[in-house]
Amino acid sequence: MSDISITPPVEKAPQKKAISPLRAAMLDFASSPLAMIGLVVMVVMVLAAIFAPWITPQNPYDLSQLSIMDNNLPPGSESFGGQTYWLGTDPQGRDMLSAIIYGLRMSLIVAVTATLCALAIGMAMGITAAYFGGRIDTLIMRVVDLQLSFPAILVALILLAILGKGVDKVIIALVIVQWAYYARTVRGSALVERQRDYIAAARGLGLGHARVMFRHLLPNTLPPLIVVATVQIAQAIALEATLSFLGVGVPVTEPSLGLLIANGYSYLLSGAYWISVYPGVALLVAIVAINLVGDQLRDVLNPRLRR
Amino acid sequence: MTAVLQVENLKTHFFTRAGVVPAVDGVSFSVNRGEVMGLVGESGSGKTVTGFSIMGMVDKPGRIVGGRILYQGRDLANLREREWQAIRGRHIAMIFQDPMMTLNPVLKISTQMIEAVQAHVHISKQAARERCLATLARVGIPSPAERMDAYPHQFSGGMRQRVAIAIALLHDPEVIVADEPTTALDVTIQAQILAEVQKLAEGSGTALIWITHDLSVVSSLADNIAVMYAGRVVEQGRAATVLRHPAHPYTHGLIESIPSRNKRGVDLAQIPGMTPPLLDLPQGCAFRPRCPNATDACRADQPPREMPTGQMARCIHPMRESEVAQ
Amino acid sequence: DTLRIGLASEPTSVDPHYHNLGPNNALARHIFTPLIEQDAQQLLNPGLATEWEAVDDTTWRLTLREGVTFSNGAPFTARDVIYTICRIPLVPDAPSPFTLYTRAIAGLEAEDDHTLIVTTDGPAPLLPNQLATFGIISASVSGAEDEVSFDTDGCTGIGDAPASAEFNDPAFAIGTGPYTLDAYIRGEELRLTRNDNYYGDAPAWEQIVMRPLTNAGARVAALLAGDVQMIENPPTQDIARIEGDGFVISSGLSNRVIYIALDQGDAPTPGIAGDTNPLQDARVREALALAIDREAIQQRLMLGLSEPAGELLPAPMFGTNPDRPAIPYDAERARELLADAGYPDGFQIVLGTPNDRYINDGAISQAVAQMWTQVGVQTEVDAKTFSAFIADRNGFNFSAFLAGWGAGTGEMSSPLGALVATRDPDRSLGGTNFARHSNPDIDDRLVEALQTVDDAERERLLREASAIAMDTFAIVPIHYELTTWALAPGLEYEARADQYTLGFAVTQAD
Amino acid sequence: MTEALLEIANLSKRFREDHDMAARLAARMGMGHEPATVHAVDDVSFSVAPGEVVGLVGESGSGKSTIGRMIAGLLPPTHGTIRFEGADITTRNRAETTAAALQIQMIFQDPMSSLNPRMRVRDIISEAPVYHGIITQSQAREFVAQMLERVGLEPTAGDRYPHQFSGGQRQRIVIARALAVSPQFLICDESVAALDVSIQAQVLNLFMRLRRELGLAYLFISHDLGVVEHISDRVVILYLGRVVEIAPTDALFSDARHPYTQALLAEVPRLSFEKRRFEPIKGEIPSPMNPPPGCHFHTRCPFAGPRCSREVPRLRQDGPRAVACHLEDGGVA
Amino acid sequence: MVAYLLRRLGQSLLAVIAMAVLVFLGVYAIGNPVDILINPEATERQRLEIMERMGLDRPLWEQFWVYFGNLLQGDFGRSFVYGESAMSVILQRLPATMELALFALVLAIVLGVPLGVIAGLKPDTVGGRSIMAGSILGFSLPNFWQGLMMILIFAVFLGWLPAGGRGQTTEFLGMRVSFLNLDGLKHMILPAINLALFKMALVIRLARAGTREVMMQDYIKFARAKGLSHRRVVLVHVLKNIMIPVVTILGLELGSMIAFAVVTETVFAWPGMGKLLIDSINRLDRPVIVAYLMLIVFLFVLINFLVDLLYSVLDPRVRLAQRGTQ
Ligand SMILES: Nc1ncnc2c1ncn2[C@@H]1O[C@H](COP(=O)(O)OP(=O)(O)OP(=O)(O)O)[C@@H](O)[C@H]1O
Ligand SMILES: Nc1ncnc2c1ncn2[C@@H]1O[C@H](COP(=O)(O)OP(=O)(O)OP(=O)(O)O)[C@@H](O)[C@H]1O
Ligand SMILES: [Mg+2]
Ligand SMILES: [Mg+2]
Repeated sequence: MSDISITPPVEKAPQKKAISPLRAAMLDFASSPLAMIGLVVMVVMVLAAIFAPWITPQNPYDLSQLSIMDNNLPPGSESFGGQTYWLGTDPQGRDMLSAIIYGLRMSLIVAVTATLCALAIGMAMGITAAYFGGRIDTLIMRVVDLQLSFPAILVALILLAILGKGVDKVIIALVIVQWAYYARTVRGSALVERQRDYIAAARGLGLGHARVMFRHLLPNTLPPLIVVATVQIAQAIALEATLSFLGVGVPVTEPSLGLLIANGYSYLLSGAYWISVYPGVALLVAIVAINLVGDQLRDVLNPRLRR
Repeated sequence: MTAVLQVENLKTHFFTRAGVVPAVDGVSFSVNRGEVMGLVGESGSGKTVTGFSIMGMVDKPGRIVGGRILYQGRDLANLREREWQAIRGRHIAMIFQDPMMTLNPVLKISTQMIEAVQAHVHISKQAARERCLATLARVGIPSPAERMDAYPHQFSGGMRQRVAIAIALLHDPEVIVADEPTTALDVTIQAQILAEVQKLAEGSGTALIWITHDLSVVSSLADNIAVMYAGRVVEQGRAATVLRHPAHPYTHGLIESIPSRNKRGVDLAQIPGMTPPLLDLPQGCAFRPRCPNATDACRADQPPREMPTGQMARCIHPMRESEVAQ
Repeated sequence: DTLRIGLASEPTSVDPHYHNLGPNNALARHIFTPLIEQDAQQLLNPGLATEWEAVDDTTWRLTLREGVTFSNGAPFTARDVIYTICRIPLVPDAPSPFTLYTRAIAGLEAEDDHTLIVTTDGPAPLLPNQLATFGIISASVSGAEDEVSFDTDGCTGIGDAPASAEFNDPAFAIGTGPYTLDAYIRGEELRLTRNDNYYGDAPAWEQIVMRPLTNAGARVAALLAGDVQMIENPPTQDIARIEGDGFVISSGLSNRVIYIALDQGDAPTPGIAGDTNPLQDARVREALALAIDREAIQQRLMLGLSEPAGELLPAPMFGTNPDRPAIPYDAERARELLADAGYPDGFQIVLGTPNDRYINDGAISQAVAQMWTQVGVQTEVDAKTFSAFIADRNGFNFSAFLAGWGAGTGEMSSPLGALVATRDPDRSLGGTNFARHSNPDIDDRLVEALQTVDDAERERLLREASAIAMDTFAIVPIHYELTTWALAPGLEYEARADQYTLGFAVTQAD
Repeated sequence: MTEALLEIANLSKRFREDHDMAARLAARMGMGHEPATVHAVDDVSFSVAPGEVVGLVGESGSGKSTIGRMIAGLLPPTHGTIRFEGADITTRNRAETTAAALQIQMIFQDPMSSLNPRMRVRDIISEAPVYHGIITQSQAREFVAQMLERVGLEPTAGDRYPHQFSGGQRQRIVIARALAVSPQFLICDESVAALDVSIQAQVLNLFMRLRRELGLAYLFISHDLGVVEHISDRVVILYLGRVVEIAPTDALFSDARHPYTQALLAEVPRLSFEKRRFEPIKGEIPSPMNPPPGCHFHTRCPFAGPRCSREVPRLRQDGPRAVACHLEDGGVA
Repeated sequence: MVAYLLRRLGQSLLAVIAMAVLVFLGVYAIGNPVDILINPEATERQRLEIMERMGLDRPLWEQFWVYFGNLLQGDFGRSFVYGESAMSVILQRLPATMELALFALVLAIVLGVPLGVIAGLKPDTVGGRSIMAGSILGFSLPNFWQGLMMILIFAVFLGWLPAGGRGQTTEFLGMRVSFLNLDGLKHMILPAINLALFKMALVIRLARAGTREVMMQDYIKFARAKGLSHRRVVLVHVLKNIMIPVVTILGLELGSMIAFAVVTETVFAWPGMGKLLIDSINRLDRPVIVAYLMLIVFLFVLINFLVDLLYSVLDPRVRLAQRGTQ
């Protein structure tokens, strides 16, 4: 670098505090009370799910703790052991409150793991397709098209029928039905971003492909993806619940919310509403909370609707 | 000659979460029949908002908070939406900057023109169509009958802007507000549009408010010029006067920073600093922090004053004749 | 005078010989009559044959009912019977053909239009029961020639045997039953109209409409909402409510036992760690049997709609030991037995189970798992849909599994022969013995019983065999299912052990 | 003339519609269309001397940006050579690429879109020098401050994000980023078109100053003749992908030879003190997908003759100037 | 256009083949259908006989080869359970599902679009917010749970509507349909709403987002500047533009609606293809499963194609020939 000293008129930039786009988005997010409620509920649920073993009165997945002599008790009943079942028990004699918290945990584990895996795969595929274009793009997108031309529920249904039950299998099925969706979303926004001059500038500065893809392209395709991912987590929870309802989801001994609902479904008419209704409410609250958060994120992260 | 349109102390503010944005804050001017009035200013100075205020199309969170808009003596500022609809397009029409965006992409040109006719006069579709054809021919569209049923995307940018102009002309309005209609066009096409507009204005006696950030464009088109800065008109008067003898230091700086005015290889005369954000305007004259002539007296509000050369300027330290380099 | 019935599972065809499956057979009873009928307790009654007698060990004489006509007016004769038995092996693509019941037949001779001589290739004590399983179709409608003669290597004069799908057409589904087919809209409904040519008592209903409502909740809701007047298998937990609303519940012991099979084949066995198979030890099997609280299951899960079992068929069915009580619950003894057998700390085991096949099957398995875990055998439940379960079971992938067995013939030879007898394809024994139990004492008695036409002798042999099986815990029965129907107020239906829903047997109480 | 810093010869770029198998099959069956080709740049040659500013002028779609991007190595040329300091940079291998690529930097029109909105200004400026090992991470802060100062921004600007700056300031950040790898040659693609006049003047002055102080050479792409006149030493005029005229700035503005150049000069709005009549050239710019034969301009040219629609005019060198017009080369007849 | 057709055809063929292979192998892996279908009392010899008759005793690749060969001749094989051609078993059920899905689709559009537009025009009002809150609820309620609740409320507690099944049908164009008689309609309402609710929420969101987006476009401002009434602006200019995304997405969603009918049909005992699929999976009726999925893929492709056609009608900018290359 040459040593010529230059003394141009140094200009003062506006005296605003340096807030990152992230902080700005967070402030925007907080502007909706509904979304904040959603966020709080979501956080509480995640905490409950994480700390389930410590906060629940019973481990509903441990058979030796269950007794069918306590089954189908209405909310508020007392067990042989003298503890109270605040939300009643199910046909296996599980404490519904514990079952719901564990079910939530199961639902969240399945949905979040599946979404993250699908996201990672989809993102890598989508970015690669958009960045390199040409044949790679065509190839990846054909596979994506192919995947998307099968309805998710059916693919999951068939897959699980083939793979059999199990948490891991449900996750695999969810990843398989979701990744293409992310790939397409990422590619869509990455194609737009790729046209922007900062990508050309980065290449002009001699930065490697990997760096341009992951340092420049990726972060800028994230916002729409975050929105999609939040909504997809909610969808994944619902899909898992549906699959469990159809009898191809998680194993009966480790019920998720969906399976709890399905188990209780046959008891609805007989008046044992609590077996199905409470997990249903929990599921609903969980999905609504996530969707509320996702919705607000969508508004916050969409620059076009920003005032 | 009486003014067709007279804007008096117009104030249009936006009430945003971050605060009140005085996008237009006391703008006054008037246009006469057949005259072209150039409204010049840099980005964000409030030109478009002024134009929309005249059309009664300021959207939430914006509102006209003061002043009058007199159209042939009638105050429009407090009209209800229905009454505005009767005026828009018929008496006062508007043309927008980007010809690619002003026509609805999914509707045929004919649909968009005929609906504009039928919105104001109750005539048959056929009659409306005739009228549209005639108007398209006026703005220099070759074989309009064949092209009228096309969709906007089948037209080039220049052609689309002509269609937009034709739509504005459908009812021979008394006033046309043209918001940077040639900025997005190529030089040769811009010249064509300017030529057409010039002919039309002269022929029909329509008053034209030509909004632009490019002084060069209005210099050869406008009778009068108003220069806006941060929501206010800082200088206005006959075009020749304002350009030849700019009184306000901002106008002066603007003229001086046009490259072709300067010698090659020599630094351009430049206005230091940048436009202040509207949410955080300095007290008094908004140009004060960038002004070479500024004194403490500029901290007070500057009403428009008449200058010796005849124009009006909001400045107590106007440029002296000798400082205005030719 | 229309009876609407909500079916728990839909018949797959109207052809009475296509699929040997409860719903199909029940439907077929409405349109086609068998030679011999079974009553609600599966006892044999005259059908199209008014009499049957064993002339000797391998010859039977059947007297056919006179004056019977098909619904199209054609007379019923021995030719139709011969034709029907000839057609059974020829049904194309039958997934579960009735040849099971006709394979013993070596010859058929019509002495006259209404007398039939049946010869078998060996003693066939079960022949009448077998002849009760299929309806007789019309030879003429099916395109047979005037002269039909039977031959095990291929009958003559039968023309082209009709495909099953043809029976779905009312014009083709011609039988001698109380009803004729009106319309068969698969998945939606089946409409039957009373057959005025029926030889028996005219049933109460002008029309019967059957709607498959496979979802239990939907079925109950349809009953409660008045869409149907009768449903099969209302879920146990809803029965109280249904009765509370004034509906009628009809239930009775079925021929189905729910059992747990314990793999006694080679060590190691899947799902149990180590290279020994504790289940080969009868003490372990006994412990597991005693650890199950059958009463708790009956009370808490089945809500009374089951009968704790001590054998594979409820008394007083043929071949049962009426004095054998249900296996008692004795957790203490179970722990002792486990300790005796060398497993004081128990072991780990996987219990396979279907969860959509038998009443509360998944829940029962989980309850059993709880109980076993409580005596120290850590049990994990592997619940699957029936199809997946079957694949695993038939692949010997379970060391313990829960399943059910319904005795179609209504006698002990059926469960013993299928579940307990040593696996032997050549003798058609042990076909479902996926526990690989093998005991010659049982096998010998069973084989002998199957050759004995004398009922008393046969029953003695079967009782002995059953007692041995139970004493050695060759298999662990849990309970007999009760079959249940729910009906609109004022209707009556006698519960049937074969679980068939017969609309014509529904009567108005008044 | 000294040895040229940049020399491009017979440079062409064709964009071809990407036809997949189905489209090819359809075309084979006679029911589709052959892939359309855009001759974005057609046989363009010119050179830039060290420290020289060459203006590249043309209307929308004439291929200005495409030329810029090819020189910057962002697009491979279809045909022709680009020599930088004598070395052909279209066929260089990867190691050389990086070194040479850094010598040529491009500055785009829209300063917002050319800055990664998710990076701080500091990282934007220091990323490439650190990546290429020109400076170490620990030197970055100091270095960025230096660069910011050079383009007339406060050093504290490094802590902020692009959206917190005005258009003119963003363009300075873009320039600072380019300068950070010590280039010799800047391609400015409409770099001031998005700026207000008063800000445009600031940025133009900055370009001029950098040229003086660092001896940079520029290819200055613009459709604004006023700007080009002010800043360039020589001007290249493009029409539909072809060079129609090359001349030193003064000569061009006083005496344009090509009819298109003449028309352009006549129609550029200039500050005048009187109203004037506009007398535009007729017609529109033809589509580059389907350009007219012969001289591309003949459809709009007031002097066109039969030869113009037949024969492509040669770019004839005449001293420091060059024109591609039959009028200059034996008449249009 | 032809290229587009060819491309679509190629893709679909690929999809169908992939589906056939995967499902064929997959179902084979689950188990042996004969074990489920056969009467448990049957002998081993009988079992082998049946397997031989159904071709299940041959090695997998050979089975597939035979199947595939028949497929090329349009033979989808016979259902193991019903003994009839698998395709005809499915086609018998097709009208019920299609009827349900289309009815739901109409519900979703007819209710969703106006609500979405209202929410988009007035995003900050109580009404607009409630619509959005409602749509989140619609989005969140898992299909089956919502169905259960509907049965519980409307069929069991209130007794207004039947709990399940299809009700009376009428012959129409050679198909049995329910919507032509009261009983049929009554049976269809709950399942249709159940199927529609999620899509309705989706439509509301799409319409709202579209409306907000479109309302900010210049061409809407220009339409207003022509003096058009608010009504016309919304009903013509806005609506036609938002219908583009709505139609595209809904078209695709019709496919998923048909697929999701699996759940609704299970809950409401609706005798459609979805329920058939579940039954077939449970019984390992491979020909039916494979044929069903191929039919679904085919429907998907067909619907996509129709959507594309519709899309090009709605949006004149789109030419089919150019789609897909992008
Ligand atoms: N809807 C709005 N909400 C808040 N502020 C607004 C809104 N619309 C315009 N403004 C503000 O009003 C001011 C004037 O805007 P206007 O569009 O009139 O500028 P302009 O002179 O036309 O600029 P340009 O040359 O960029 O078109 C700007 O600072 C802008 O931020
Ligand atoms: N990636 C591409 N694919 C296809 N055609 C392209 C591509 N890039 C540019 N073109 C075409 O090449 C021609 C020249 O484009 P270019 O961007 O170089 O023009 P320009 O002179 O920079 O125009 P502008 O003033 O509008 O920026 C145009 O017709 C354009 O449509
Ligand atoms: Mg503007
Ligand atoms: Mg360009």
